[in-house]
Amino acid sequence: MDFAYHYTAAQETFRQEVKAWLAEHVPSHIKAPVDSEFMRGDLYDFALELRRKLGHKGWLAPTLPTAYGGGGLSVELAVIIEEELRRRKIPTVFSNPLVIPAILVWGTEEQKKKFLPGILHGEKICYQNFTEPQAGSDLANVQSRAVNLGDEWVINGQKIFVSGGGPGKADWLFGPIMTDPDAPRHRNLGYFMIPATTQGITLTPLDLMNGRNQYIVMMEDAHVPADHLIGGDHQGWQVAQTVLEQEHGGGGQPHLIDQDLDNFIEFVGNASRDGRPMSEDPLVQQQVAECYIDSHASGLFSMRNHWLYHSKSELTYEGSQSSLQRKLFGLRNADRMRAVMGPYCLLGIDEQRAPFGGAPEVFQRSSLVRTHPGGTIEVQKVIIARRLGISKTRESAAPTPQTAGRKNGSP
Amino acid sequence: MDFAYHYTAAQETFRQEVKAWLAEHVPSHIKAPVDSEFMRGDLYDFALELRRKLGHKGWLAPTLPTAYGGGGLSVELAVIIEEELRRRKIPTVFSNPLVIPAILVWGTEEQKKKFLPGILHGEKICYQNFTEPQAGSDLANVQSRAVNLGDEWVINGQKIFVSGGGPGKADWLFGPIMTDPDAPRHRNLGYFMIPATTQGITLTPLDLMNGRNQYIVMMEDAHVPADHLIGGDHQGWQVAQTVLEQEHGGGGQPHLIDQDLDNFIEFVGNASRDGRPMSEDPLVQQQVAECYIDSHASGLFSMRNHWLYHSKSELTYEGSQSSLQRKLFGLRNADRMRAVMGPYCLLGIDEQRAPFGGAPEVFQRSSLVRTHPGGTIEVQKVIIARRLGISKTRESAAPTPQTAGRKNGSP
Amino acid sequence: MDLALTEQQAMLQTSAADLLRRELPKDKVLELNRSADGFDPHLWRQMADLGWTAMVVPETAGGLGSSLTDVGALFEILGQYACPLTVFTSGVLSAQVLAEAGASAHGGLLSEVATGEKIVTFAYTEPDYGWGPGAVQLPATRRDGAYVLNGTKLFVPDAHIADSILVAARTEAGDDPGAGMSIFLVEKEQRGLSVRQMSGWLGDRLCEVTLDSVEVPASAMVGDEGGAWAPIDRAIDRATAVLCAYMAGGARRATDMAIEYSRTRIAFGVPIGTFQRVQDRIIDANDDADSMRLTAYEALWKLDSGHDDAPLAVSTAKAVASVGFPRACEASHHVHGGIGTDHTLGLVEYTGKARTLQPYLGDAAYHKRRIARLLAPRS
Amino acid sequence: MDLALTEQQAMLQTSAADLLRRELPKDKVLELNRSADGFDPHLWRQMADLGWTAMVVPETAGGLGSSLTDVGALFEILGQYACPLTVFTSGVLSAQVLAEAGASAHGGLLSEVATGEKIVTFAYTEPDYGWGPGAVQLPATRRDGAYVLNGTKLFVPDAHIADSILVAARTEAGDDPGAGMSIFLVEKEQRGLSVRQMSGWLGDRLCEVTLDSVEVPASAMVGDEGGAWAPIDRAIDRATAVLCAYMAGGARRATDMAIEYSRTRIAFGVPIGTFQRVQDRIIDANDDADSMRLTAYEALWKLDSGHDDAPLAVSTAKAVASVGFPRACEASHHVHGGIGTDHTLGLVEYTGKARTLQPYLGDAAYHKRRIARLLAPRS
Repeated sequence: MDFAYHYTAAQETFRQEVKAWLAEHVPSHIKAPVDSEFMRGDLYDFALELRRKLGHKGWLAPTLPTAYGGGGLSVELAVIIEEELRRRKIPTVFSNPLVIPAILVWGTEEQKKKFLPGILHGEKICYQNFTEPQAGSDLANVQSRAVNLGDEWVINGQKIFVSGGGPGKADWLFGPIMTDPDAPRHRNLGYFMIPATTQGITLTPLDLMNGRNQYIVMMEDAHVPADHLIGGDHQGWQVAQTVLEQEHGGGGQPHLIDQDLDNFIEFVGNASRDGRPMSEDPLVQQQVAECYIDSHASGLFSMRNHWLYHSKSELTYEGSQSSLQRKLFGLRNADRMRAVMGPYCLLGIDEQRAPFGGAPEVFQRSSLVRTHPGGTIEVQKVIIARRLGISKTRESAAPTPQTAGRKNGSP
Repeated sequence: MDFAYHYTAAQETFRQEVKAWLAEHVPSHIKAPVDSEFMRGDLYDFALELRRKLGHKGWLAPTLPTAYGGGGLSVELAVIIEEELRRRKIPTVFSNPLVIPAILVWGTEEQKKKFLPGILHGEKICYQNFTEPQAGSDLANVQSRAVNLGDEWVINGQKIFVSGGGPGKADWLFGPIMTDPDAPRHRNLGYFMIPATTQGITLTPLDLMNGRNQYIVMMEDAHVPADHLIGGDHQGWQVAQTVLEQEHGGGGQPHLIDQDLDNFIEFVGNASRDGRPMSEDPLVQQQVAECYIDSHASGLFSMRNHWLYHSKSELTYEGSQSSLQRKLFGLRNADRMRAVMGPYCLLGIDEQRAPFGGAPEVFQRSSLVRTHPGGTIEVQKVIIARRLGISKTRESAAPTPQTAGRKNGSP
Repeated sequence: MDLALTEQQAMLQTSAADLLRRELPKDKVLELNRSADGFDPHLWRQMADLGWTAMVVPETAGGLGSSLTDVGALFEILGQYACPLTVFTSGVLSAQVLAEAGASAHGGLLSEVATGEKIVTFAYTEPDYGWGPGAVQLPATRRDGAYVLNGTKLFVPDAHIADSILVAARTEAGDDPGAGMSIFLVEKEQRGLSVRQMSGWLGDRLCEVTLDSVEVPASAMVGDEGGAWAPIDRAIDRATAVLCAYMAGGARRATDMAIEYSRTRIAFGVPIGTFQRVQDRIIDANDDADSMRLTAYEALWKLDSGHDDAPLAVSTAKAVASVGFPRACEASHHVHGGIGTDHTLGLVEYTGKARTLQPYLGDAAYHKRRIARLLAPRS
Repeated sequence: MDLALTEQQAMLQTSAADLLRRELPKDKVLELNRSADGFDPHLWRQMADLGWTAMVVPETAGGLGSSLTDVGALFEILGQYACPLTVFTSGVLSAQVLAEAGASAHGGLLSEVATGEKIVTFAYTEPDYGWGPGAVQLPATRRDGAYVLNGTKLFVPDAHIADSILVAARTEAGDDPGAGMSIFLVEKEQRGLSVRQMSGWLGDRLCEVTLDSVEVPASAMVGDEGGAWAPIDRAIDRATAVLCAYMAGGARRATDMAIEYSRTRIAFGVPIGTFQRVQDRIIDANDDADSMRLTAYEALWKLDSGHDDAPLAVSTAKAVASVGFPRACEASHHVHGGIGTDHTLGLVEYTGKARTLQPYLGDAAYHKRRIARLLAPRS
């Protein structure tokens, strides 16, 4: 076994190129904000422009074919790019990448040519248009309607908890809409790329615990061209499954990184209590170690999935296992950090006494909020049980760009 | 509020009587064994005889009417008796007391007169004849059959996990048997008091983690008199519910006692590690406190139920809540004790190095085994959810001797 | 044995609930939490007029001298409505400190606390946050018959609206942290004192109180020089039991919200409460809420009846509450899914309270350490 | 990056599983556990002939010098079959101690360990049970060029069938527990040595070893006087990683039993695996088993590739295993209900192993303390 990437000299040379490029294009004072809620104004514009530059270099989707706007690079080089981007903490504009596998697996060649380059070049920003007031965990219960007028579809309905920078910033809203109310569940949806600027589309921010970066999307008589339907007009659920397969952790991550953990360890290293270094407090030591272990074990699940994905292995429960653990350990670690840091981890980004510019407080909220999107804890458990073969329903993984056309049969 | 009993001078005088009686009848060297598995031979015989003496004084069922063999005493005096019996750690022969509420609530006057005095006087030993290989959590799925021959019933079938001292020691086996295979679920059972000496009844010990005190009961053409049916011949499930209401914690306990916890605290007080008293180890302190808190909180549930029961209040989820917590905190405390005591809590009763004569090791096994009888963890949760009014099925509590004939309607 | 509230306590609860249902609906709580100072003088006046700030104050000082169980019964309701805790800060904690440490010399102030005319806070914690005696390091130096206080108090509740601040300070250093602690009454307008509201996800208003050579006369000392820890310890115990009742009320409401939502929210064609996974979270939250209530009332009862092991009961209640309140809220969030994070639903306000109160007056680890010491066999 | 076993490792696992399926079915495990000495010479011979006791022994000492990952792959299978751990005691732990501390002087014994001719155990723990250097207090006093050992070693695995015992003792006292520790090779027939099997719910045979003025020659010292802790620390780390693979195998089997049972056991007319409550326990156990496997192999890999932070990985793996193995067994019991407590089912044997191995070579708290120290920023 080998739990690490090893790079050739040529690959290390490539790393230097990436570093140099970043040094040239990102002034040293520019950094991702502690709270993504505050990705606004000049910083947003800078990040958007940087995204375009990265996209045109093929570095937004390094392993995808250049024909679609990818980089055509090896996994190792992709990992190097990721490492350097992260190291540099560059601010990133949120665009949901899960649109990509859906188009790759289910789109026609024309659709791939039409949609992918704009997205992969960083020109287009995509929001996931999935959840509805009556379709949360029960995503198949989508009620918004698309009516076929031949050349186009007319869409009406409401989406909620749509993440992104907000009105005027999105280009595409992608997700399932009901095309056939008479068809059975799971066979009654289409999957649409809706231009966000379409007349009849409005975004209204929600007032959430994690800020105002999630929206209600109202769709009122929104006309969408016919070729914006990805997959057949009764295959929307199946297309969504490909997306969810990735969102549920199926792609994995090659690294074990956890900034919140690193902050915590540093906090403990500097703090004192009752006149003694906190790092010598046996209870604190246990909490630190538990945070590390939980984060590390969850990271290994993710690394395993990355390896399975890139070695084109068929996953069963592993994606959801990783996603579930990520959600759960986030809650546990937030709890442990509260136990050690006390009220310090409730101090916000504007508070001068807040450690790490308020990052621990952001984590206190985000770890709770993150349990819902991308499949709730319950949804992940349902999927795991099915794939362990103990549930009433048995299922195998949906096709992904790595497995489509292989033993699963083509979509 | 008042979380304690307060005794009058007269009641304290009664306590002295109880003490004196115990001093007279129980030699000081006689004590309950650490592992009830070893309630054998002379000790068993002594305990059986003591049980009869207690029974004839009315102290086995102090609050029940003297007409049935009870003591006709107040709750306070019953609590005093219990306190003194426990303080003296007298060895007790196991006879399942849950037969009593079933007969009190559902038996005819003749049946009460026939069965109760023998039981309450300590002359008769009763085992609960409930679980079957295919009827565990799903108790209503009882498959053993009783066929009506007019004056008597003929019973065939198999029970399992029947607790008691074993063959030749039981007098009555009580529980549900299917009387009508054509009737719907919950309406197809009768509740029988089967004489254990009936021809065709055999008890075979199981080889269990907690020893050999549980049995398979084979019933082959066992003839049982017709008046041994308690309740109607289609009411066995309902009678069982009255029993389960009590077994699931509905009766409560007036005291917060936990010998395993006391042992643990004493162990920690005497042990050392790395040359320092274990009681000064901050991690050990946390574990001790958590054991105490869990035990104490569970004890308060039980005390609340005792108070509710004796103030004749209708319980909803409280019985199962208490039962569930007792099962769960037992597991948690066993876990904490392993973490502190290490291999010491795995040393058995024959091991000279075992602390407290091996009681911690018995607890390690019993806490795990106790999660199943008297309604598994799952069964308790099903009941709680129903009684919180969130389940598909809604239900209220079954009648108990305290509530029967009140607003529930008589059975 | 009687685990029911008295008729009078039940009536107190009913009248409190009536007021708060009317004056403090959930949108009002949100509005108040987002306002500049988190304080509503109109609501304050009504609460004071009902005697809520006078309950723990002895009758000799113009208070009601209520039993702590009475006070706990009231605060159980306040917790259910996520009522701002200024009434606790001044009317319970500070009042207890004053009553325990020096009711005689400062009886006038105590009367004004009782009537709600004055708001007093208790500044105990410092940058090295903690609730043991060692946590107080701020020095008070004697100079010409006066005392000079220098240092910072952090996470002090309601100091921004308080008229006076009770500052715990060290008049003597030494190996025994329980010795050498004193309390000083510092008026808000005192030269050298500055108060700054801290910001973040804080369920109540917490402040940084800076004392820059604040000079107070000897008469500002509350109680005996160097002997403050014992009365503070008693006062904190009594206040903590009341706070536990408040937290139990909050956990009960968060749980009931989950129960209600699980009955009405439909997924996969059925109410989500019919799913075992959802039920399990509700069962856990319900257990937490019930445990919190029972342990809180047991502590209140033990304090009222002068039991020797009242401190054990208090620490048990707070350890249970510090774990249970945040956990019940988290379970409720879990049941609510995304919509639970919407401020307009109201749940987030309970979660904020829960997490802020978790370390307040000692976190679970602190109280568990205390429990272990209290349980240790006497050698 | 490659998280697959090599072909050779996979073959090793297959052949081990073939042997154990044949020679160690679950009723044989039960029989062995209930036998007088828990040892089957026939099975021992077969395992030794397959080279299982020779893997960690360097080729220079007649062993196979396998990678630790190879050894872990083997022990993962042994764990699945709840195989008695004598092969670990002698062939891994003691062999590692010998190899790390003094392969040169005691190469002959190491060769005999490799072939399985000799069984050697390592006596480290004492009545004050623990795995840090401070746990060793048994004194070895120099007398006339020899050493006299006096004291008690407790919970020593397999001492009753061992031919020789490696005794960790203190040749020097002092403030630094890491200094002054030495290892002595004590032969079983040595005067003053007595060995007694301890009884209880012990997943493997543990013994009390009493040394009553046991006098050994200076040549019995393994490695350097006073310098034993460093090689012991390394040896324990290496052995612990292997043990973690064993525990992962056991947890996997306990989990698979639950999965299988949940598919076939019918209640309320359906397989119990369709109930969410049952699923949740299986999901948790499956997570534990997978986490244990990944962290164990990561530790083995880091040791094999000489990573600086291998100790961190080892402690992570053992902390995960010490919690995960008992928890997975408990979950499996939960799924099985009453029948899981029946010895004939086999699950109880895994639970016994899990609880016995939980503290062995350091419990979770010990390893977490070590992790915290290893993570602490260098100042």
